[in-house]
Amino acid sequence: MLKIENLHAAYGGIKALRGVSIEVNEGEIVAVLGSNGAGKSTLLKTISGVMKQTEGSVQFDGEEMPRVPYQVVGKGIVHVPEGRQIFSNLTVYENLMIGSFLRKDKAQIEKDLIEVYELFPRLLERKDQYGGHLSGGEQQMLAVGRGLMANPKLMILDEPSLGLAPLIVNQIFEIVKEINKRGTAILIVEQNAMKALKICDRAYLMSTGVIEKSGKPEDLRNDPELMKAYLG
Amino acid sequence: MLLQQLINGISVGGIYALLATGYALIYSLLGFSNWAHGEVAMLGAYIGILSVTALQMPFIFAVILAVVGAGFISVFNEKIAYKRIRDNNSPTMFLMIAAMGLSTTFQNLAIVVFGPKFKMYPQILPVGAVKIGSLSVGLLDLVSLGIAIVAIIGLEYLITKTKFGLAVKAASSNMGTASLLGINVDKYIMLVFFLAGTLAGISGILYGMKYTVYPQLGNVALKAFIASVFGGLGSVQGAIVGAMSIGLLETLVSAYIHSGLRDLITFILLIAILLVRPTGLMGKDIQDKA
Amino acid sequence: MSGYVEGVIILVCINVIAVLGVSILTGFTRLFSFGNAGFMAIGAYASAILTTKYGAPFPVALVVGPIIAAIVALGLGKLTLKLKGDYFLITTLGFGESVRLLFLFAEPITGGARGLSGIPPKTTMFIAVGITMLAFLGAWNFLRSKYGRNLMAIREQEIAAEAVGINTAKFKEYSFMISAAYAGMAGALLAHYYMFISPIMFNLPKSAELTITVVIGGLGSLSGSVLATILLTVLPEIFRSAAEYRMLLYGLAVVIIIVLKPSGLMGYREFSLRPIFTLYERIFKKNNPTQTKGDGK
Amino acid sequence: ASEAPAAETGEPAVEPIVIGYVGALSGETAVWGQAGMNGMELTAKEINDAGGILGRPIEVIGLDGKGDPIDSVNAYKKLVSQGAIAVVGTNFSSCNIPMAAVADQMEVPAIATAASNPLVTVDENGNLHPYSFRIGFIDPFQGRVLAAFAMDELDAKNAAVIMDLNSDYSAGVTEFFVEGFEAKGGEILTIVEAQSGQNDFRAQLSKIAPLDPDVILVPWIYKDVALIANQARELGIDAIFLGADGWDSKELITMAGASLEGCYYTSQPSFANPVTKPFYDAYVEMFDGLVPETEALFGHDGLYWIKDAIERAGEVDIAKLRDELETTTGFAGLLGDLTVDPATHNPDKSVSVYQIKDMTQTFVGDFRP
Amino acid sequence: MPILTITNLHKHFGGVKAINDFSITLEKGKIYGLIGPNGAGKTTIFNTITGIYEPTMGEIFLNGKSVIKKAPYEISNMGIARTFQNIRLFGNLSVLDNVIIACHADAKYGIFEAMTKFGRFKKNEEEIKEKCIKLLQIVGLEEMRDDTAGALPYGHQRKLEIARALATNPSLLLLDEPAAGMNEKESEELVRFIQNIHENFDLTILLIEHHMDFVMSLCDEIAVLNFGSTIAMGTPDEVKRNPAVIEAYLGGEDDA
Ligand SMILES: Nc1ncnc2c1ncn2[C@@H]1O[C@H](COP(=O)(O)OP(=O)(O)OP(=O)(O)O)[C@@H](O)[C@H]1O
Ligand SMILES: Nc1ncnc2c1ncn2[C@@H]1O[C@H](COP(=O)(O)OP(=O)(O)OP(=O)(O)O)[C@@H](O)[C@H]1O
Ligand SMILES: [Mg+2]
Ligand SMILES: [Mg+2]
Repeated sequence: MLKIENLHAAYGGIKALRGVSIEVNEGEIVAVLGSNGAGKSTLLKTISGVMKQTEGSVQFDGEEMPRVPYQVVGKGIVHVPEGRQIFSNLTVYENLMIGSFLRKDKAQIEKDLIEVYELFPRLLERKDQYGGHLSGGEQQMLAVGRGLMANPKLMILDEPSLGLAPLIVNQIFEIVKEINKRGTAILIVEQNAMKALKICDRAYLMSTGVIEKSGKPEDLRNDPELMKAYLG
Repeated sequence: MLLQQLINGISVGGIYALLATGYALIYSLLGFSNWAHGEVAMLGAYIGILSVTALQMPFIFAVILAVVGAGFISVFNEKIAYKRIRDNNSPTMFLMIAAMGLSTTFQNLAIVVFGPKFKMYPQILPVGAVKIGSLSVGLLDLVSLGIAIVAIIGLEYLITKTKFGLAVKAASSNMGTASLLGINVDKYIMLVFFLAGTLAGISGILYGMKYTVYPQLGNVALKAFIASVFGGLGSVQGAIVGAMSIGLLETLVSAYIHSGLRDLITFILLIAILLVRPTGLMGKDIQDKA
Repeated sequence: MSGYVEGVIILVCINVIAVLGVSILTGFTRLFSFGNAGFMAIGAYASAILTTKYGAPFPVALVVGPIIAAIVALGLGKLTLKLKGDYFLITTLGFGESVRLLFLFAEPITGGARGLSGIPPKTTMFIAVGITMLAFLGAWNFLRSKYGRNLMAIREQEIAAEAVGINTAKFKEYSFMISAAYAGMAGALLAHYYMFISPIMFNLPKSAELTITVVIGGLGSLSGSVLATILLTVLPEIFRSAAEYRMLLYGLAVVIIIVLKPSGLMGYREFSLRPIFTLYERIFKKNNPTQTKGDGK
Repeated sequence: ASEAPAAETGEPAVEPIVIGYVGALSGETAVWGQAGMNGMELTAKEINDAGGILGRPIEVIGLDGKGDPIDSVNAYKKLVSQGAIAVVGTNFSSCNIPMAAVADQMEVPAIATAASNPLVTVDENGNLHPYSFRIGFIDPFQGRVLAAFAMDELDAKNAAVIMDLNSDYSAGVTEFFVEGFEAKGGEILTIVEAQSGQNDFRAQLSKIAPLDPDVILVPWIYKDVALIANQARELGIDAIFLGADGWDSKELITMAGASLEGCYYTSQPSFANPVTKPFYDAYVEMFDGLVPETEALFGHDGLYWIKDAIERAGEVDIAKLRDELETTTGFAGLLGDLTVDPATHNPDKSVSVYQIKDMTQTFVGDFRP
Repeated sequence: MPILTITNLHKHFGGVKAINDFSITLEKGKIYGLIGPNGAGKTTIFNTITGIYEPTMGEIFLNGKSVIKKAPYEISNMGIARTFQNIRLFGNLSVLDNVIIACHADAKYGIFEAMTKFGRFKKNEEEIKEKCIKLLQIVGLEEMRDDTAGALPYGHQRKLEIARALATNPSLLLLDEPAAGMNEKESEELVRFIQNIHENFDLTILLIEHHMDFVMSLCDEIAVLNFGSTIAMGTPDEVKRNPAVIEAYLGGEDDA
């Protein structure tokens, strides 16, 4: 459903993407792995229109994607960004409601809200607290929960496990699998490579702006040289 | 006489309030003081007066034209200056400086185009006064107070109860992320500027009818700015409370202490209040934790 | 040189001194003030009263004026520097206007609205230029010392600045006091150049003009501030015959610069002659590129 | 700018005499500055059409002083650098007081128009500013005339004053009004202060209302006068208002409507005087229907006064021009006959009193204090 | 003598009891870990130690001196340095300047000397610069000393924050999630780096981290926090096997 070809993007003079091509098919979980500064976040930002590519195309369901973030959301893609990006002067509840901003189905929104609270009981406890006052991990939960509220066709997650306790990290991956089962395709960037490889259908390895390697997780895991180079 | 002075104070505060809410609206969204807001009111007042006198329009059309016109001027400011500055990722302060530049530009444009003279609105609405015993209440004051109350209640509803309000609040917190979640931030910003502009337009016309229309009319917005700080920047209710307090304070100081000390006492009180409540009477300061 | 041109140069110098103060405060500490005209007024009135009423020598007045301004800034700063953003701004605005109103009100001492005239003409071009150069050098060195660095740390990240042990309250006070002293110096020179001062010369638009100049020069560039002051003092003089279009052009210029030059004329950079040399070398020593590289270091 | 191009016929070029004008061409008080400038231009054309001064044409350069002291001084200096032999303007004492000191240094006459503070021509220690002159009368004149007029002609027993704290002019008129009124046995009930720009004067007026004075002195500029009058009537105050030359604008009546009916003010001889009719018509014609303010007459008189002085000197020489200005007697301008007191450079003139009657300015008579 | 003693610390935000009766004693020279579920109150403990928050109740002593009611800068001058969970560098300034700023206490000259460059100014400044360049060499950022701090890659920013903290000559260093956002290889490098500075600078370190490998291989002792109070304390091995910790924090299967 998502097809990216020969994508280039730059911050001023720094070329962060240099000809990246990837694909996400209906119902898949796809992981993008790579070391610090490889350009993973830049790739995701370019997909969601936060950044504009200098070259290359981003297609969704066979159509060229608009380059304006809010229109991208309209197409059914939601991006849970790096660094949480919580609305700090909105309450937890309001943050979640913004997640469902473009949706009209009131009843279903209510249901989804209850579900998010079930996934992250902490958020229910803190529902009237300002987002800016949450702990780091709580903010991360809120960011993921907010993304879920959009009920997207494709969900893009940038390091969703960052700053979470081990127990919750495991939960997050469970949740990702769960929403995938319900029909949402997932594109995930993770530092926690082992866990990501466990749940994904396919993975890409990225370094300094280019895709180095792609394939099934088993294959990648069995390639010792790659594992060493990128994952330590 | 005290009662009469209170009435005077409220009527002065009413006009400040209408202007101050527009201020507060833009501040709450973009976090900057729009110093060109007063000039939008001034231009609105001119559109109104010219429509009535030069174009011989019926009064009600003139009012609509002025209010909508002011809304568009406000949006125009956003489009030509503020939006670009935001897109440049310049510090917020730049918005305020640009607003000051626009304010100077419009004020002097008005002098060039309309001339430096003072203009009176023809007496269409009742300018007389209701007499209750020795008290006198200006009819126009009653009308403007009514309009102010309606506008302000509507605004409060819009901000706290609607999706529009939620979107604006989100955008004000983090534009990038708001857009990432499907909010067309530029559209909402434009709407807010339009709304603030119409409020300015209304206050411009009321001010013009009550006093006079002239290129420096926008300078009263300074009072509105102070009022909105008094009440807490970005808080619409605060702006109203602040505006009323300043209206009353000015009147009472002039009446019972000394005119020359009017602004001095206002400022001293303002500083005193900020020392006790650093974000004004009703302002909130939600800082990200360390 | 005609008296007029000399006058414009002196006016530029006076404005440069006041703007340098605001530049330290706003460009390097990120504290916005709309009250520095008030400090100018304090410096102007204090020095003028000293020379006219007490017959004090000019150098004494020139020292005392800024000192009084700095002391007032210290008092005000103790109260208000805790406030953030526009809240601080409004207190400085209130302060500036209060000072003006106070001078208006204190007629027996200040002459009220009629102003204070008969001030001896002591500010010569030599003095103005000399003091401006000293003021610039002082500010330049100050900013390149721990003081300036601490201010910039506050500008960038106040919490982190505290966490590395910087007493942010104290350094903000320094910044505020220095900016007030510079304003006071400008005021004292102004009074002894025009031989006359009145409260209206130190009104809100004057304060705003100082801040606008700093922003246009680039927040965080001292040389940018100087450049912008020259521009914004000389332009209105050039436009003087444009009569009613004059302030219109000024307003437009401000908007255009700020929209088109997002970080002001200089941004965070300082003006240096190096680019000119490089350009010169590029043009005239084209056939000898290695040498250019060597010099660039 | 001072070099005229040689005529094509090859005749030697006649260098024009440069005369400057400083006024608020921009800003809040531009009504007067622009009118003064227009008056100068119109008059210059008239003089040039009639052969100029001593055979040389005059060139008027107008510069903006914004009504601001520093700007006005700079404008004066620039005019001097452009070769002006005399500078007319401004109408604000606050601008002319600093200009006077500068004029002493640069030695080019500065001729104030309506600036009425005594300090414009004589400094605080009583020393004359040799290069400063003025066309209008000084504040004490109007205050005293108003006091006498109120007592003698209007039979007022008591009075209230509403005064502009920001304006030295307002304070001056008030001071001499109060002095004169009390000297004649009248009672000043109250002096309330307000500030120009506040627009709402009901707090102050509410204090006056219960005192029910016979007359109320309002020495303000016309915009505030209109607002004060309207708001006073709204509060039920029915006293007669008195004012000074700040009232002198066509706009006043338009803005105040009936509120000022029957009220009086003092001013220069103005357009109400029939001798000004030709000038008025010429002005309206030259500036496309624009109605002149009195300041235009100052421009007119200033220019003719300079012409008169130069012609008396017999040559274009700044020092001589100054001497001749100082010894002027009986120069007949549109604003009345002008005789300069060499000790103070103040003109000896009469003050005209006007009444607003049937929504027009009506000339009542000339008075001397 | 312990370097830091916290007794019965409480911090409430309205109804939220972020720290609820927390006590700990840190011995000089050791590396301590502070772990616990999200929202357990770890960062809040750092914020109270460094004076950003005033505790609701309780005592904190550094080398026997109370730090309560002291301003953050005073606490820093007493010898506590920290990094932030959300990086807080002086973004527009150069890498070198970020570190030099933290050395301000080493500069003994006054305003007048600064403005005129007289007196101690030159010598002081040279010494400071030398010290900072050395620091940058140690953290491996020497080459980037003129780069703008805000444009550095994430991992480098974390190191710069540590270098900046070290420049204040601390005796106690608090690190809030130093390995967040790093992969395994990078966090292994960070372990070595912290061991290195620990030895070179004679430091006591208290760090918060969710990477268990990182914590376990680095810390001498670990405190586990839940709902604002300690649920376990001990060596890495003890903590790892503690059922309460597994239940509240680590979870059952841990394959990382
Ligand atoms: N705002 C920016 N300005 C300049 N350069 C940037 C900016 N953001 C990222 N870069 C640079 O672009 C490159 C790719 O960055 P990106 O954030 O995409 O990496 P990443 O793979 O997501 O790394 P990480 O694992 O640290 O999140 C890096 O070299 C980085 O320094
Ligand atoms: N300023 C505040 N106002 C209200 N609640 C706060 C504030 N600061 C922290 N809290 C609450 O206190 C609790 C502890 O927060 P803290 O940041 O200390 O957690 P943490 O242990 O560091 O978590 P994490 O591992 O997720 O960073 C959280 O539940 C948080 O919501
Ligand atoms: Mg990333
Ligand atoms: Mg934390």
